Amino acid sequence: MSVFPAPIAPAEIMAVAMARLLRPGETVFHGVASPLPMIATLLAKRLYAPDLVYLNIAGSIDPEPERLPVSTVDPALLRGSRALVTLADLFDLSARGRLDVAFLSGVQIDGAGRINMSAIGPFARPKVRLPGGAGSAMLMPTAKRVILWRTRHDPRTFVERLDFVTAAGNVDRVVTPLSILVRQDGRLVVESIHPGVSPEAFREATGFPVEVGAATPVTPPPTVEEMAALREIDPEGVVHSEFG
Amino acid sequence: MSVFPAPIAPAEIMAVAMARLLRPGETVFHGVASPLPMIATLLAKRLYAPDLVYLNIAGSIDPEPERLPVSTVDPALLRGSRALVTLADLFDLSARGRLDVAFLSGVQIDGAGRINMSAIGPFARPKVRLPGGAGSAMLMPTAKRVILWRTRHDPRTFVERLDFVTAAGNVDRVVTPLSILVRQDGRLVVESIHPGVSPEAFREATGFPVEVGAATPVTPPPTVEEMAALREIDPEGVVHSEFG
Amino acid sequence: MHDKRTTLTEAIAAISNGARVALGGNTLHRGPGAAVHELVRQGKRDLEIVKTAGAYDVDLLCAAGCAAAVSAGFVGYETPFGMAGAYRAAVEAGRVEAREHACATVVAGLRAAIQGVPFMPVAGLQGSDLPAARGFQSLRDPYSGAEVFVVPALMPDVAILHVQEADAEGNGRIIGTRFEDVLMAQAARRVILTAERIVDGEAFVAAPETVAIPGFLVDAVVEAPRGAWPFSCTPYYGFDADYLAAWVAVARDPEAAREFIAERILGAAALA
Amino acid sequence: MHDKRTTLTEAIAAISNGARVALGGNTLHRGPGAAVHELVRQGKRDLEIVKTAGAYDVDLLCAAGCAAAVSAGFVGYETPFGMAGAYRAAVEAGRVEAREHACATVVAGLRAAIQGVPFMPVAGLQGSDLPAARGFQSLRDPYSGAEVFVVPALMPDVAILHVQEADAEGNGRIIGTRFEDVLMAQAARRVILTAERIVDGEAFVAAPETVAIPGFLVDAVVEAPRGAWPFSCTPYYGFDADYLAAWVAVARDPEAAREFIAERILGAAALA
Repeated sequence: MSVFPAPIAPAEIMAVAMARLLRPGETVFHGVASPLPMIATLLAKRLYAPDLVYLNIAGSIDPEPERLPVSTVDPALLRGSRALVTLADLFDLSARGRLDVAFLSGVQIDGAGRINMSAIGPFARPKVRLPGGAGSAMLMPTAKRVILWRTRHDPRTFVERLDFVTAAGNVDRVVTPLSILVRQDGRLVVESIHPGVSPEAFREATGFPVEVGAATPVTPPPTVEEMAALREIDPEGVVHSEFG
Repeated sequence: MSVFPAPIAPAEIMAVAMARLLRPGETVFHGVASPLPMIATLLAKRLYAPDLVYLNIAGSIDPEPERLPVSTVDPALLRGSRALVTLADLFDLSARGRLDVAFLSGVQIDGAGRINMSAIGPFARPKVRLPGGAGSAMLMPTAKRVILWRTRHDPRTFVERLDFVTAAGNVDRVVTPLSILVRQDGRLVVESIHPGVSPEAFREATGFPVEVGAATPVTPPPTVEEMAALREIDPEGVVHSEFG
Repeated sequence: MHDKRTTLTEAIAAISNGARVALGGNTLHRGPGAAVHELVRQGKRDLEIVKTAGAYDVDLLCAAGCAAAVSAGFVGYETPFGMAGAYRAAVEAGRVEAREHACATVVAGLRAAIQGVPFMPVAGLQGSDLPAARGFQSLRDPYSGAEVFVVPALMPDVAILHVQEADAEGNGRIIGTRFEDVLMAQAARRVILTAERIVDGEAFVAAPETVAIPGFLVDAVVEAPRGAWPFSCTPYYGFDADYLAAWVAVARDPEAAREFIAERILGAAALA
Repeated sequence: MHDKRTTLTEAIAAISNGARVALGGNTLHRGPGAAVHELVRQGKRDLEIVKTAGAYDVDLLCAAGCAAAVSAGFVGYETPFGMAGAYRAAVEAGRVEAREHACATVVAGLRAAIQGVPFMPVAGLQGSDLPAARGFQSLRDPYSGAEVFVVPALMPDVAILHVQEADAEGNGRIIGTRFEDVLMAQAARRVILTAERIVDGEAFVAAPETVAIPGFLVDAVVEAPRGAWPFSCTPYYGFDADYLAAWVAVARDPEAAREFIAERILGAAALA
């Protein structure tokens, strides 16, 4: 596998990193506003885990979309699905311990991998009312593995203390434009930083203490094969939409 | 309306009596092993309550069966239905107070209109294991009105004391080959006895005390119109199958 | 069954101020757009909106002063348009109460209403501040002793759902994903169906499995071609990205949002 | 997804003695007849059978000594054939435990299993001796103070369902009423689908709404033409009244029932 020549966009390195986290045979779900998980799951299914079961809030199972939508609830995601599921079915699946991976995000993420999607400031009368956690409060404790992704990596996102804990639970990895974090013994630690990210820049961008230095592994950059598959799945560059 | 000339079979007088109990606009359900409720509901819909909503365990809504099945779960009961419901949907409908009438039966029925469909003798080691109450324990307290029917009217059926209370609840009427009983202040009393039934015969056939005498009303016999409609709905005489 | 067809005006007129209103669809898709506009036109007040994931519908009802509370798991436009500005502004100003749910607790509350029980146990929620913030209680399982959260029944006064096809009796066929529409139809006291087209119900007899909403649950049926707009309605049209972008651009500013509503939604009626 | 097709023998061989087995269909209709016969042929023991309303399936498994317990709301043949003689005899002799449910409590127990919660509240049951006899507890609603019965989760080890069409990946299409089949498929740890015919799953893509059982819930798919027999399978065949009458005539008598099973079900295998 040869390394794809630069430049590689942050969205691309994130999508590839997220795809690599998925394993053969896993059942994987994403919800609303989730272009990166959509693309990562399609990519993993193409390259690493053809028998992965891909479920989504649009209600499809293993779809083969003709074009990728920017809205991940879009009926475009139904194409090729042989059966339909509702959101209730998906929550139930997770509740009974049968969902392997849920992709979730947070406007704030703390050092324990907990998320805030509810409010900045007091919940009852917030300074900023956020969209809400969607299914996360229920999915994070029940899915076997939660992969968080967030396209912004700065001290306002990765915070020492959440204004509100929308959800907490089985977070396994956090993928950002700078790094992959892994949760060990209940705390997020650096698994790797992406090529070109300095330990100093990473530390400054992270609002909670993290150990990072010269010995910190670098995320293996996307291979030629991975980038070819990514661009075949997503010729219109929906992967970049979260960085809009 | 002219009276239909005798002989009229017990099943026919029961079916007509049951049909007359249904009112315009009501939502009506019957379950398994219920030929008489099936026929009564179709008859009521034809004659008295065209806008009645007819639901059944076969899963249909306002079916127009080509032929009447003896099994009331039979797919023959689906014909003409524009949507399907499951048993769970029907229980839910009753649970939230939206089911007007449920037709139920009991192997034993006591003076309070409670039923036993579970066991003769001790529940754990019965002398006779009965089929079980199906939905009755849930439907009897939740349906607005329960109409019991039973093709046998004898002291072993209408008992002072049930061996086991399978279900209790909103019983309104009980229709038998001898009479129509109505529940008033929690007790079954005679509303009418069928033509040709003597007060003495009725009293002997009933295992709990009932007031019946010369002043007891007689069930108005089926009219020519009712019998014509009944025989049109049920040309093969499925109405008699419970008396087999 | 009888003919339940009526006009959108009459169907919406039957909704009282203060009603708990469940809206079908999800984010940008198959929401009852025309009916939401009619709620605005009729100047409804103090509504509680119920939805798992809302977008323009919730946002607009907040901007127009129709909503007093929003019981939802997520309110936002997804990636293309970002946050729901009017909802944000209204909650931050204290004009609207954000009754935040996990989407799964909306489902659980609807299920309790459907099943005629006062509460519904729900897995998860451990470690979240939501139960405390929303007053969700827990109970001890009498069989295992385990603690489980229970959500109170959430019974909408009315559910407004947009479907692709309906007959005059209210049988509704949904093409594609049903979202929470079926749950809402079962849970609500009254159901209003808007439909791309009214069809002869005999067409449903051949494939009753495809009819998502049985007519006996429905109170009013309205023929509303393009009735999901600006939401998508597969396979007929996608969401209206230009219109939504124009709305999102003004939604955060109450004054600008009011002007947008007066011009583009109240239209001629407002000028009269 | 991978090809899940297998033989009936292999699919049933994976079921352990003592398993809790949910059977699809209802009374005389769309039960998994061929799979039930295979359970008998393989001499399974100590099964707990789960069904809302059972008939020949429950009756036969009691006669053959496969069942130790029956969790059902109703066991009988409906009007044409009356009581379930072998079930009666087995319960009355103490060989089988009748874990009587209201059909609605079977549904509630399956729902709890589906939703990953230990119990499910259920309306009704007031005044019935069933909660005491079955140990169903009640809880106080923390919101209103009302008492409500709660049923423990009922998770089948395996659900065996007969459908009209399935693809190799286990997507199953049910024509007509779905009964409790979908609930069972969701609640069970494993799902075995027998199908009148295996079809190319591409055929489901055009109308995924008609696919009742999504393949990812299914572990094994078996092509079994007339696989519901002697139950009905609409629109292909009705229940076999002659066969059922012959069975019912002997079912009450353990010895006669054993002979019937040896002759008509074990057949050549028994003679070998």
